[in-house]
Amino acid sequence: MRVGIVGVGMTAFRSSTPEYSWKELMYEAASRAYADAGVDPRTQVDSFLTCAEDYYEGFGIFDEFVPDQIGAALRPTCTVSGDGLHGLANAFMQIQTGLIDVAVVEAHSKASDITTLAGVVEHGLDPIWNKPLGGHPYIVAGLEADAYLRSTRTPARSLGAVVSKNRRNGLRNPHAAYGADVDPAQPLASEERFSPLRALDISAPADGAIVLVVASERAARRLRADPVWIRGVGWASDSPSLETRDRAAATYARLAAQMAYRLAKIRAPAREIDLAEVDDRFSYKELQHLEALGLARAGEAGRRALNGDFSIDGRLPVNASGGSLGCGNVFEATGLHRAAEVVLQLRGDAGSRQVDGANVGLAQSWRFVPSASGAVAVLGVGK
Amino acid sequence: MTARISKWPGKELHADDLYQAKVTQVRFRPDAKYAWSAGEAMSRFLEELQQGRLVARTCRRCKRVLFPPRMFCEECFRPTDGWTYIRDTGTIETFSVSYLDRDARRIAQPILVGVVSLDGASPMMGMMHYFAEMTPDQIRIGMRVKAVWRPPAERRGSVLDIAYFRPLREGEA
Amino acid sequence: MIGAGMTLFRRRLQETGKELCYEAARMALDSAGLTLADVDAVVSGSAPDAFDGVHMKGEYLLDGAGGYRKPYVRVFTGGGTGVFSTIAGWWHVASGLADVVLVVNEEKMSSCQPHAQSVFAHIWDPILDRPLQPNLVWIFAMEMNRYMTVHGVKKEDIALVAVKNKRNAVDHPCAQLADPKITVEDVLKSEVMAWPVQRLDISPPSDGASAVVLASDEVIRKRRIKDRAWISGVGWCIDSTMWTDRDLYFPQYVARAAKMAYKMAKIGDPRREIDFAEPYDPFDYKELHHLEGLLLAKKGEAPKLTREGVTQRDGDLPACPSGGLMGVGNPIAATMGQKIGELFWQLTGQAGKRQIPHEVRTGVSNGWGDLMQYGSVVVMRA
Amino acid sequence: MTFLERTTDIRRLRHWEGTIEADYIYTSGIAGERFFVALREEGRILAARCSFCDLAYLPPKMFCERCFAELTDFVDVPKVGRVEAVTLSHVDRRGNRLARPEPWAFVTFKGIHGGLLHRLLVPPDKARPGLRVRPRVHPKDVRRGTIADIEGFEPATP
Repeated sequence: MRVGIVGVGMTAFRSSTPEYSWKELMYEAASRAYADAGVDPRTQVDSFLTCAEDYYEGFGIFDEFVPDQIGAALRPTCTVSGDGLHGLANAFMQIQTGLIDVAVVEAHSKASDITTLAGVVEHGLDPIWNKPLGGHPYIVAGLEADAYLRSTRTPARSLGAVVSKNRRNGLRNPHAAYGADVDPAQPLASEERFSPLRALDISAPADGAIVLVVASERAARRLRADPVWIRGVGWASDSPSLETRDRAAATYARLAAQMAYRLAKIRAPAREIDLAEVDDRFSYKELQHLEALGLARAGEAGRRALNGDFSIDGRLPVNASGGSLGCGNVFEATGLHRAAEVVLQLRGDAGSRQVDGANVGLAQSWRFVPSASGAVAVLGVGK
Repeated sequence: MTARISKWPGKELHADDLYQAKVTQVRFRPDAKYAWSAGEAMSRFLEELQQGRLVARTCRRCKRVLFPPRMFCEECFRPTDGWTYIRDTGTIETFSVSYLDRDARRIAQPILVGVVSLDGASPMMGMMHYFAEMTPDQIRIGMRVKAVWRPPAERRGSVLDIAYFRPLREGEA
Repeated sequence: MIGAGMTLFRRRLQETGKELCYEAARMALDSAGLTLADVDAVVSGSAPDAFDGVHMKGEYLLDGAGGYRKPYVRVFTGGGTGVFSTIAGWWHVASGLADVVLVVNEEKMSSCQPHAQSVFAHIWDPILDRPLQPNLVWIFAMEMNRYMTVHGVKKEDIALVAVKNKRNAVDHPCAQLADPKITVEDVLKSEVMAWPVQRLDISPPSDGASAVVLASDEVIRKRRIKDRAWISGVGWCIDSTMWTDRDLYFPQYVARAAKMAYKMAKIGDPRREIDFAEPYDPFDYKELHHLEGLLLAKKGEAPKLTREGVTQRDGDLPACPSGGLMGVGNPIAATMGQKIGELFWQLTGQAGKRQIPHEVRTGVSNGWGDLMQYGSVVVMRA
Repeated sequence: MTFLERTTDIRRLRHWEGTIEADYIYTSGIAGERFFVALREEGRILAARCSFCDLAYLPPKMFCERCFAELTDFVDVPKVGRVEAVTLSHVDRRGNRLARPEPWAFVTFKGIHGGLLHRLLVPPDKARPGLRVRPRVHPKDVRRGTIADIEGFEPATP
């Protein structure tokens, strides 16, 4: 049975949103998604899923604070402690069982509510082996970036190209919090942080909420003329220990993609996929992920980035939305945002960042530092 | 299971093992601080508390007066319609007499705490708060109560701007 | 369901959370006769990160739960997780995406100082509730009081549940709180925590893990697995966040979840068609509350069933034959061991000394959590 | 958006502060206990060996994450390791700018699966992958049985 995405709702991403509570932010995204899908959440939705982590929210049990603002009070609802794409994958499975016809997936970030973000991320480190060392948690990304660049002989200039492309793409996205006219040399001259990563290599936090309405093939066709089909989903994790996982390659993304491609019957991803939205919360991650996804050969993503292959009018548009570097780091909402972007692209609703003639798009996310987990969704239109 | 398994995993520790560090361990306190945006509904709610008033939102479709106030109705899933003041009197719907503080430490003077539904809001709608000017023997479900506000100068825009709820006196509306 | 395992439940265990997961998961796989290589996907269930004291706890537990290089996801519905993770495991298999799924639940509450209850201070609304410095027990006290007052239930009747479950737990090898000699008197004389809740009305925090293995009928057929029970109904439901706007005397959300599960299991008359139950019992009155929410007793009638012995292990509707949370312990999500594991063990005749003396073919369990708000229900058949 | 009215006077928007903090005591666990007692008492660094997968895990695990065998066989990690990756952190744990960047390294050991993430005890301009390093362990009397008993990794003089 096919599963389609029939509604998309997003708030704008902003570096802070003092005029919204987290509930009100979610309500806005939900209202937009239900208007887009033409569904009444109180009578036409069978299941709701939220993707959230307690410490990103500031609650002992965030699940409590979910239902009212997405129309889920007294309805089947759950929290997936994962990225939005993990939520989408679980909605996909719920529908495949036949028990659920229409499901709603929500993810959001109210990062501006957190006043000690580094402290929260640090709290995810292994309590025995890593926490007592007392370093900033992004050291993990610095070490991994070093391992990746070295093992693939990717020039540091490539990172500048990624940052420049995504910040500039962000200028074309009215939702983006960090669109800016950044030239490729600027990132390389920005303040050093976790070498080889500099200030502009690291996406800045943003607030925002995303809601997708997902439906069985029958319901999807009833609800709208142009559903975007979920052709495949995949999710996977490498070792949770920083020490025993792959550092140079994003193995979790490779495994997640294998699963998604298998379901989507995609054999040659580089040829069959028209555009990709991949996790770029640190600049090197975009390159590392493209290689893991089979969208660039190992060691070639950096050079292709320098050639402009991944620009909106390039051979494989990557992060036309602006990605996390351009839109902001929305934590667990990252993957759902990317899936929403792919939906807009495939529907031809992406405004001035529209990629021409795209029929198959890929969204990919990673669960940020210190995880080695991620998910992939392959979306398509037409038959 | 019982039939097949003879040994059940798990290595029990005594309090001393942990607190006297007889087993190796790491001690840690996370840095997890927040400043939640109160947003539209709660900003107004707190502002009104500071003025000594309780404010609710109305939903025209389900005809409810929603307290605590919210900008959307969770039943109808639509924006709520307007602000309305409700009264600071109400009814105890449930309560507890607590001998525990928030860290589960015992306290000598029990806390009277419970849910009070407020007059003017829809039935059963109210808030959690303390009760006082009554003994643990006197408090009961169904008791009519009234808010005791802190003096205006001491109010900060918090539920604690109400010190507690006390029994409604005879003749009080 | 083809395998189950659990660790001892204790106030403090030395294992890290990962290690607890491993012990339970390994035991479940062993009992199913499978290895980690047979597992297609892993579901983790764990309650607040703030108990173990690790942000993104699911990621941390991953290797112990068997998630290395596999599709792995954690679900979290507060105290409802103990039953809910099995529902998530079910949809992994029922969707056709996985043939064998390992579900691993864990809680290590002893990490949290000075007391696990410190964490519960953070589960409340920051603006409406937290300024009042609430204690978790207040939730139960307020709900219990409302339930008692609406139905005129006596504390003596509620204490009977504590006595039954702590005695049932004597036969459970993992139990933390078994007591063969406990009486109603003891419960009523135990110190008052937050009236009407007394010390022996509560299941205290513990450390532990539990795991189950789910497989498609094709795998079960091909491998000729004999010890299996079938998940025939699942349901879940969350009520509004605004708990001070709800009447706490009846768990509407549990009833909704139960109806969803019964509909799927084609159960029209639960009281007649269900042979035994594992209602969620972190406090003694919750068993009564949940028997009513599960539609196994009319509103206000569960105390009567208890008084008449109907819910004893040899009664007509045994409730918490495992010993429940009251007797075995309450490492929140890991109580899957009593709630789901027990259904499996009873339905496959492996419950040993706890085996219900008459034949049982259909069992139901529920999880409950969040702010008196979450219901998760699983119906299983032999 | 989406509401019938909105506050436009920014002074009327409030926020509410709080934490979800508590104190934690994490036990090192079954494998960790073995490792940290050996480190504290003897200054040794141990890995846990899976004979099925022929891997020696550092940090040691109680179980093999690949095959789920229980690991009870501990082996000594070679005295000298190699820096596999390096980063210079220009900020402290909380993000405050440091006067002088701190080198951090991921150190691997021959025949060992995994390694250790730790401080690299060299001047920032000398921090580079490929360095041969060894752990600098605190004196016994101050060792408490945590990973911080190792001060960091310093160049191994041949």
